[in-house]
Amino acid sequence: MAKITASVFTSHVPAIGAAVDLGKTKEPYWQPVFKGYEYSKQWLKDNKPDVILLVFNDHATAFSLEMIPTFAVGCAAEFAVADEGWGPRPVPKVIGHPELAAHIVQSVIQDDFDLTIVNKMDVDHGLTVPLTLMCGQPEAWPCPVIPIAINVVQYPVPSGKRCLNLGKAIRKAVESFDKDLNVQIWGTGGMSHQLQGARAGLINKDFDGAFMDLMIKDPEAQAAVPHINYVREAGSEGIELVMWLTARGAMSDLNGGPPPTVKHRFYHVPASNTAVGHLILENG
Amino acid sequence: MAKITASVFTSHVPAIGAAVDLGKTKEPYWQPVFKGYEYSKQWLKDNKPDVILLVFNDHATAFSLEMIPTFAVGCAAEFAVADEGWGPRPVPKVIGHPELAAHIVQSVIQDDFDLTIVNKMDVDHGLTVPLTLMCGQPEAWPCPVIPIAINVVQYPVPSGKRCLNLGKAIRKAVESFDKDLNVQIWGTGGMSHQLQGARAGLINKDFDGAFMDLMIKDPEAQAAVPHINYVREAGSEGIELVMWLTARGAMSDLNGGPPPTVKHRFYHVPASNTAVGHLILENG
Amino acid sequence: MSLEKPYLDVPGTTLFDMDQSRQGYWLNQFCMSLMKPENRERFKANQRAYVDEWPMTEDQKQAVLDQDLNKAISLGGNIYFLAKLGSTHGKSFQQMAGSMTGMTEEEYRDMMISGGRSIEGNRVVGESGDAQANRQPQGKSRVEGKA
Amino acid sequence: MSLEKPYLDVPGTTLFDMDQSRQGYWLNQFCMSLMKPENRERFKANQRAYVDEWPMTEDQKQAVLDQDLNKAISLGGNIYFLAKLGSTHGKSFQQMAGSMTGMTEEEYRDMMISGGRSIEGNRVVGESGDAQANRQPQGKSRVEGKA
Ligand SMILES: [Fe+3]
Ligand SMILES: [Fe+3]
Repeated sequence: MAKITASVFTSHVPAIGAAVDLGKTKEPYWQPVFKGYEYSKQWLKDNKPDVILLVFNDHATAFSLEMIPTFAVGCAAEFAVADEGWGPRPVPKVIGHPELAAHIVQSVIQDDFDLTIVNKMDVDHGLTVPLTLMCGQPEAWPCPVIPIAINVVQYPVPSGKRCLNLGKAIRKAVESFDKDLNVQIWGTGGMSHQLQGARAGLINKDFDGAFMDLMIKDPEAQAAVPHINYVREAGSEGIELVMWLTARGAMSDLNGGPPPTVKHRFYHVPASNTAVGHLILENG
Repeated sequence: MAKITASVFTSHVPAIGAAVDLGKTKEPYWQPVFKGYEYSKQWLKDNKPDVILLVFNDHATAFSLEMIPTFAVGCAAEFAVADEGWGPRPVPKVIGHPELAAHIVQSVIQDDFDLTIVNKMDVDHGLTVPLTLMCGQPEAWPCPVIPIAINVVQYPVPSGKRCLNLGKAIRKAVESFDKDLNVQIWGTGGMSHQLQGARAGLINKDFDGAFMDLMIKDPEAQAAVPHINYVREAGSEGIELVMWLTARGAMSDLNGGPPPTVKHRFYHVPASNTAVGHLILENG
Repeated sequence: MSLEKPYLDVPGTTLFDMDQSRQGYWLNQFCMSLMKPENRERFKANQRAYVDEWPMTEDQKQAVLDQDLNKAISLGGNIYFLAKLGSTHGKSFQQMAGSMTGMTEEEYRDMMISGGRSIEGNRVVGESGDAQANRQPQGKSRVEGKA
Repeated sequence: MSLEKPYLDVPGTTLFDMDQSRQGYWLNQFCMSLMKPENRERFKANQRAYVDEWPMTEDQKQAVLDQDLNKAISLGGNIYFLAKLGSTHGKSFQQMAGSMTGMTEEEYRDMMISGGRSIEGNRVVGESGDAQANRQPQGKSRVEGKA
């Protein structure tokens, strides 16, 4: 039986990817960011998963305005690294897990989530930067990855509650898969940031701290927070944080298990326009 | 306030479109089919809607295997008639209703349906054949149409219950739109048919009749029927009938109103490979 | 695989589930390419060369060249995609569906006019209806084959 | 329009809702085209000719040519689409974001290093924070403009 053993949460700022790709990680500006992930890289080596379910959002890369899925699950054998306008990042292509993805899709759609099945999707910084932060610069990513894309760009976006419940449905799906697999689920995006208008550069450390506290102790309470609070308090692009709820919803304690163990917590300002937040939770 | 006043249900067999386009409607094979829609054409003239919400499925036309949305709502200003391999049908292009579509999308996504927003979609026989059956061959379709596409091609497909509940959410959305609009919702596809394998040509009149009875009297009961029953009893392509439930779910009686009035009921075998079924219900 | 498949006991029927779809991905995407008139022309001008542009298996390519829809479906094809192949060859949906039964076009059309294929004996594998494996192919071709 | 918009009172902020998206459809789709290297080259070689290939309004085209992101957003653009325009011109996300405030690149970068823009006074239109309309543009350009 497959099992979700841990969840990882992290910002996916594109400038972090660029800093690694251009060899700037030792610069004073970037050092504190990467120091915050040193523990995490070792942890991932010690807790190597068989598959990662990576919850992220596409940033007008694979999905133009022609078709905007609320929830999309990547079922392909592989996913190319996107050219976001600077040329593709020099990182390995992403290998999928079509069997588990198909199983999740079948289970979760029958559980009343109206997924879009995706077989072709170039993946952008939303997916590759978390892999870089957690794995460094390997020849190949350590395991297959199933991309789970959530729309947080075109309003209306799904509610925090819906994102949390998607996580619960994913957990149920994984646990009914008949092969033994150690599965991690990663939730990415955020923390507070705004990339537009006169309010660009907004950072709200108090909001971010309270969010991380609730993500650990009471994600159901955080899931009840409406969109407008994220926009007002954490910036127009801070809405990405709802994606953390999907990963959190897949943890055992929301399905009758014991509370998770906090293995790591990190927060830093800034990376480019953004506050960087990071958590690792293991199922108890 | 906008209001859903009636629902129309009909098969959307491509050969029916071809019969009209090629001037074969008076042939003995086709006469009985078109006779069944004579009442309907007059009824539509007498009950001209401001907008039609047209529930249909794409038949590997706008959606390849690259991306398969469970529920997609067309929000564009217009939709081109697709070339399905024989060249586009000689029918008017479809004019959308972007304002109402946007409103429906916003309301229904916030009601926990994970729609895909679609701004570019060539529409195939699933959408144009019902318009032809109900309107004949006009220069322009009588009103704007919002295409609502449901995946019934790639399994897993949504359950009948989920399709019915989508209809309920759509009704709620329409009734909260602030302009006075007379809205009809059409559910298309079916009846029993199978287009593949040694069982091609299957027709099950008893199933179709019972289905139409329940569509009138007890759609909640029909919504509880699992997919396998449709496949086994009504043929592999008979699964299209779940789309009737979305239109039916938008009628008043499922939201506390009086039962609908049956204005018309028609059934005929065959059109090409398929049983043709047709209902018109008005809200009481 | 671990998908539940309650539909495997329906005779003469293949559901286009995620496993079929994965197997037939390029076969179906090849069919989609035939929605463009210029591709239909190129395909008809040299079918072998055109199918060789696609990463299909040799079996899938052969099923395309033979217009063997049953074979194509067994290899992951879906009828709505395969319909693009049929229409490129000028076939109607009725001709395509009929071709999968072994019946002649006339036999199949007559069956439909008489009310279609009966559901009796065709619900579950092992019953005695005309869609069961032991009664294929159907129509005259069977009688002649046996004669 | 009848969409509920509880976010209209957030200062200096435009949410990419369905109305914005409809208005900015071709502007954003134009930006998407810049994801292909060959289109970036064509655009840079003759910007006016390239934007004229798209059914944008003249205002939208001018905002593109001026790289005026605030204007582009007011006309339906979204920052993730507009980022393709910025990257075509070699701009980072930080340079793009900063350009919308009136601050110099250095001023904006320094603000971020010092912990970013404060939320205080910037939650609701009419408060007194630095993102409010009456305090634009920000940074030296404002001081100089007033001097
Ligand atoms: Fe992001
Ligand atoms: Fe159909």
